[in-house]
Amino acid sequence: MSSGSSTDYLLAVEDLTVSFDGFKAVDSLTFYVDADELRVIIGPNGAGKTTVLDLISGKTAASEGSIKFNNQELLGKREHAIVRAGVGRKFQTPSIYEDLTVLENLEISFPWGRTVWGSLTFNRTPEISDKIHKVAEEIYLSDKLDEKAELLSHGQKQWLEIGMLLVQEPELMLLDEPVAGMSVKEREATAKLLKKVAKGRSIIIIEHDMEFVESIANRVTVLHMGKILAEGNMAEIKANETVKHVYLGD
Amino acid sequence: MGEYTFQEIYSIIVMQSFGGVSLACIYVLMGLGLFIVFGQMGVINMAHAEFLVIGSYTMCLVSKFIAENAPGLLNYYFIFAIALAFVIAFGVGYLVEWALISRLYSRPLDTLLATWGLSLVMQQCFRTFIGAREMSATLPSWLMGSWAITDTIEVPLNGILLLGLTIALTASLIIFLKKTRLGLRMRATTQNREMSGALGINTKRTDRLTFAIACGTSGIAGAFFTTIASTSPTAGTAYIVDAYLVLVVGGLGSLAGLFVASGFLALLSSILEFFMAGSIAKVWLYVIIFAVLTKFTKGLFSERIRS
Amino acid sequence: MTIFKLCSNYKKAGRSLGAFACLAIAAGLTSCGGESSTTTTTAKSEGSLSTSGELETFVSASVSTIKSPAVITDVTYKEYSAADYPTAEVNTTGLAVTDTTVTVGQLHSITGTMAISETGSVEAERLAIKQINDLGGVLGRKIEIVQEDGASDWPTFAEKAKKLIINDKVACVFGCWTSASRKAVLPVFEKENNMLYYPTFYEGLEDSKNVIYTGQEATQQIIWGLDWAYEKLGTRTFYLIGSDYIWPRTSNKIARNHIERYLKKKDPKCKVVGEEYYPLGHTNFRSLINKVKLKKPDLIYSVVVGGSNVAWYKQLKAAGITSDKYNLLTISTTEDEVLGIGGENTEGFYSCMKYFQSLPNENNKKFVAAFKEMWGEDSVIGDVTQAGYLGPWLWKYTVEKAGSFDIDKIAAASSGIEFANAPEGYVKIHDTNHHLWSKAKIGKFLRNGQFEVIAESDLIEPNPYPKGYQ
Amino acid sequence: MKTKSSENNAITKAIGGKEGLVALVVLAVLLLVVLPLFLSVFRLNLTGKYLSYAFVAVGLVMCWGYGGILSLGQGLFFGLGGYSMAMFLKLEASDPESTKIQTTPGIPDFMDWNQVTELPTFWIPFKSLPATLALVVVLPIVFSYLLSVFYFRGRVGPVVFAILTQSMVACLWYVIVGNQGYFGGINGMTDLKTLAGWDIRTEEAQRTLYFVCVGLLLVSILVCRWILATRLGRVLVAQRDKEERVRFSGYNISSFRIFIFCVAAVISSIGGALFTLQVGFMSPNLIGVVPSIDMVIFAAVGGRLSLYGAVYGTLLVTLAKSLFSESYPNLWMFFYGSLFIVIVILLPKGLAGLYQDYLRPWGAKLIDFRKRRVPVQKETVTSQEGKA
Repeated sequence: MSSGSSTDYLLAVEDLTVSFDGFKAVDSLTFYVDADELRVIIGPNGAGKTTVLDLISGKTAASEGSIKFNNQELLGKREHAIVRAGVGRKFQTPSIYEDLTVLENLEISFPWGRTVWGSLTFNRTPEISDKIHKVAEEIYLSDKLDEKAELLSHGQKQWLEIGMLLVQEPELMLLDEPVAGMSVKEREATAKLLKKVAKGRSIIIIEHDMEFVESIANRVTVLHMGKILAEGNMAEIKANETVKHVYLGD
Repeated sequence: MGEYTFQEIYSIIVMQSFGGVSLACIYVLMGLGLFIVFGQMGVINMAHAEFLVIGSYTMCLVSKFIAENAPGLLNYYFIFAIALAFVIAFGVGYLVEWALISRLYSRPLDTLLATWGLSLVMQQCFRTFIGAREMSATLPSWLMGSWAITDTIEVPLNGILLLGLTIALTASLIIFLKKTRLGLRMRATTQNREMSGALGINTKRTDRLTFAIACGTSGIAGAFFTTIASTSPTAGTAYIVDAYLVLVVGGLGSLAGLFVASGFLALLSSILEFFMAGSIAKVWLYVIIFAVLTKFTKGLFSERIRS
Repeated sequence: MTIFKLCSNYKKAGRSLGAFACLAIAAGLTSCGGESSTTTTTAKSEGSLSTSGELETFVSASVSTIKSPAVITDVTYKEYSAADYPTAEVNTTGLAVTDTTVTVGQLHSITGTMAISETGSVEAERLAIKQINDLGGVLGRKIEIVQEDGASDWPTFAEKAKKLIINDKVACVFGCWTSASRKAVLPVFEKENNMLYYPTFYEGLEDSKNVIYTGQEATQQIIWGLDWAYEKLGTRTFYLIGSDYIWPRTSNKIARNHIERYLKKKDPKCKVVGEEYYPLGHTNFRSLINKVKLKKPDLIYSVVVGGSNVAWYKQLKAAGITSDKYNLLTISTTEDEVLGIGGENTEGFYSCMKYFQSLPNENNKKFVAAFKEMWGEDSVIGDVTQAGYLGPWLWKYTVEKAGSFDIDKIAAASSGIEFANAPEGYVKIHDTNHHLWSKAKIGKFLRNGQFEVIAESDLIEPNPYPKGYQ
Repeated sequence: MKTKSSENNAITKAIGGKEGLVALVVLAVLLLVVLPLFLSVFRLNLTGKYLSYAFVAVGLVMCWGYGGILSLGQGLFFGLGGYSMAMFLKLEASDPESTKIQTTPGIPDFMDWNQVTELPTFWIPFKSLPATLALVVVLPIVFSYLLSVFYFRGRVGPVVFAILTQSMVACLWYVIVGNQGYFGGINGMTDLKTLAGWDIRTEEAQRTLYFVCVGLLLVSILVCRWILATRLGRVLVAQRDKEERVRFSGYNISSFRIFIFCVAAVISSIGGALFTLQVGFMSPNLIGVVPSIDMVIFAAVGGRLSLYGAVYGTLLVTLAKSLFSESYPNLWMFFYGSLFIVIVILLPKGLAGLYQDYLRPWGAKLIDFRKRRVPVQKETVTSQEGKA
């Protein structure tokens, strides 16, 4: 219908559908994300949450529908193009470069010199290291800059990956279960971190842990069988019968 | 081709297509063993071709032995030789897996190097213990010559046999994989090692058997090859490239792909070879394959899986 | 018919008048006479004369020939003692020659794809050297061998050749098999100035001061053979098939020229209906065979080499192309290959070589016996193997004629060297090039892998740069 | 001033700290001083021939070891360089004077034998040396680009790509063998004499060429080390180990893969050209499937992550090859084959691994690498180790 439409939303997902040989993992999904919004997507396993992120970030190709980001179509773009457009993606299991130090991890994500030639001539200017240190500050790793990433704790790895996104200055961050396997303290810290970084950018988070969701979300989307079951703030969702039935129920 | 009668051209087309079929059979036979080892286990076995050669040698030696000691049996040794080819190749494969491959599952590309070394050693073994000269099996008399369907159409008997054997071998392989317990175990192991292990499948043993059976299959294939080509220590090197290429074109781990690819390549080369000379035909065959693969980088038969 | 051929032969002999030595004409005339009487015109009735010991001599005037001399000056058993030839005099260029020994090199593929073919040559050369040593060696010096492995890899050949010449200072080298390996070592031999005895029949177009070609160059094998097929098999249409490298291509070029320029004159029906090349080691000839069936040539002229042979003949047989329906003449299939092919697949076809193991002459019987004694009963001897056997003998005679091991002296002395009791029969190094005068023979494949020799030429002059065939 | 500093920067990066310097010096001394002192020109020339394979091994370290792209077809690029050079030399060797015996004088002999009556157009550039040298670099770039761009864009798997490259080299082999009139077929191009009038067969020439070869080898190693020391090096390793992550850091991986594949190709091609110059001929048997795999073996033996190791690996294997084949002609294949197996099973990291795990800890006691941040025996970009 409105695949040609221009919206004032940051992200407009319309009629998004993808099927893996017959099985529709995401089924004519439509939702919108505002600028500066922190959206949480919840839903039982196999609801298609991760797939949605895959679709937005270009990891998976959609069968039909449209994904507009700042009114530019993302479908059909390659991952790196989408990233350069301003969409950052964090994976479910922390995906960082174990062999490199925290500093190098952050540096390699730095949005300059991402072409062949650019990376050949890349030099660590003071500007860059300032930026990196600032981010390291935010993700509580400024004292570990020279440590090898593999020596970090699980939680710290999660943070590092978030940091790697921050360095890219994305307008939209896609986070897949950022607090999975974190201690309670770490969760709180993470919540604080996310709230902080949410300023000036939008974030889509997939999360199971309801307390955490409650602590950060300003809007929640419930997915079920690739379809939207309910959407609204936490209170509404909790009140929703069907959601209780299919999700909170079990 | 003005100067030829329709009759002639018709019969040539028939014979040419049959030639194509036999070539397809050869590709399939080359690919079957790889399909298991490479497609299922993900092991790159550069010595694959040498297992084919083992089969060929078994055939030759048996026929030589029979010819010298019991010429009367010359018409029937075939079946026995094929069985033996399987057994020997199976045995060697079993040893190789135990001694070499089992230590390298985590490093596929290293397997490539090690098995390359292995293939060199095996070649030298053939040379030292069997001899450097070309060998070939004396075919049973009922296998020689051709069957004249019409007076212009003649179909090679060994081609017909080749076709029959290929079908039989493939069928039994499929049945084995799909129906038997061992086959089930194999597929389970290749699909999810940890889980199968948890379910009490002895994955080590299964791997060993899988590899050995793959080698055995190649052994049989090699035995068939004696009906159409020669056997020499280095005969294998002629197969290895095509064997892998067929598998890649088909799409790794897809048996259907293997067949389609074999047919496709055979058809292509039959046509090309009929209209141009050997070497150039080969070049064009490759070029076309490369072109096709730029479109289907995962092979013709790659199923779309959920990332 | 006979009359016609008789005259035509006279004409040809006449034509060759200017070209060749009177000896040649004499030979031509006499042999024409002899030949016209024994000519049989029907395509498929070659008398099996070989049983009776002497062979039918088929003479074609397209090649210049001479009869082998009746009286042979045999030098084999002349005694030489090292004392009469002090090392300082016979070896002025620092070769590995002592008062008691002389070191030669042997360079063949022991490993790799060519090992199959080269084994025979290695064995033959070693036999010859052993026999020479038993007769007291060369100039009273025992021959010692340094063997190197070319590993079927041309750069390795070059590398090893360098090693033999520079490090081991060998007095000469017996070796190489493929054209490629010879081409690879040739610059080495020419630069370091050493002598190579090369046993394989090859494409010609070459005549190096540093090589003695003990095998036949292309024309010696092809032209006479084609004439024979033309006369005796009555073939008019030819299908040329070869492996894809220089020797088969050059051979077929010469064959084509001969068919289209010379045979056509005799009978305008003569033509080449197809010419095809397949990579070495190619094993699928089905398409080719179908093309052959489509063209129905009188003669399939096969220059298929090495392993491909097996597939080639097996698939011919399987496709119903057998000697009772088709004629096939090959210049590339010797007893060695038949071993792998299996006699039942080649039975009844023809091969044109200068040597067959079954040659009925006495020298050959001795040679075969000695070979089998040294290398085992089941060993077979092909054309190249025999040519390999010639190398050491020719070198011995040359050295003894020159009275020196110096390469330049040998190169000079080579011309006219005779080897009277060579297994293949009398051979002689040409006066102006380094190839051999030798007789071509036609052998008919037998089921047991041997050949029935059914025709023999006179000594054919080697002609590495054949005029009119370029 | 600024450019100057950045140049210095590049050079220091390339040398890579104390340890890098040591490794460089050791290799340089070995190749430039020790060997020429102790080897006869014949052996030296052989070493030069082997070193021209080392180029390919170095290229493989780049695209396989660091880039994770295994190519079983490097012989293709080796051949491009080798044949380009051979074609130039052949044209020079077949001037009308020395080829007057031919039907068409002035063209290479093999053309004459194959009824080619005039020089094919694509041969004409090879009449000029500069053009040839340019082509030695340009051809491999063009080919490697065309042969990889579609596959990398289509995200072909590493194994599939390896097999593709293998078929590519097989294909080239057929092209050469099938076009005897244009490329000399199986025999290759033999009897090459002079380079711009300079006789390359003389001892001095071979000695000089050896030094040229070593020089270029060291230079290309340094260039590679510089590449690896830049951010590109890090991205390379990153995309090898964590493809997805790199994509989502906004890198277009395929272009990086193409780039490193081209780099490897060019280096191999240079090696090929030097091979032709030192050996004096080029033949398809050098660029077949088998030699291409041998070249991978060289890199593996040296340690696929060590540029210096690649050189040592090549020398070791080729040396073993000619020693075994000289002393045990009938058995050397056994040795040679088992060598790979042993190396792979016992020394997965090759010679460089040996060095890291045993030599360096021992050496570390003697010298103290103050600058080193990275723990020993970890293979990372920041530790391309040489061997002492």
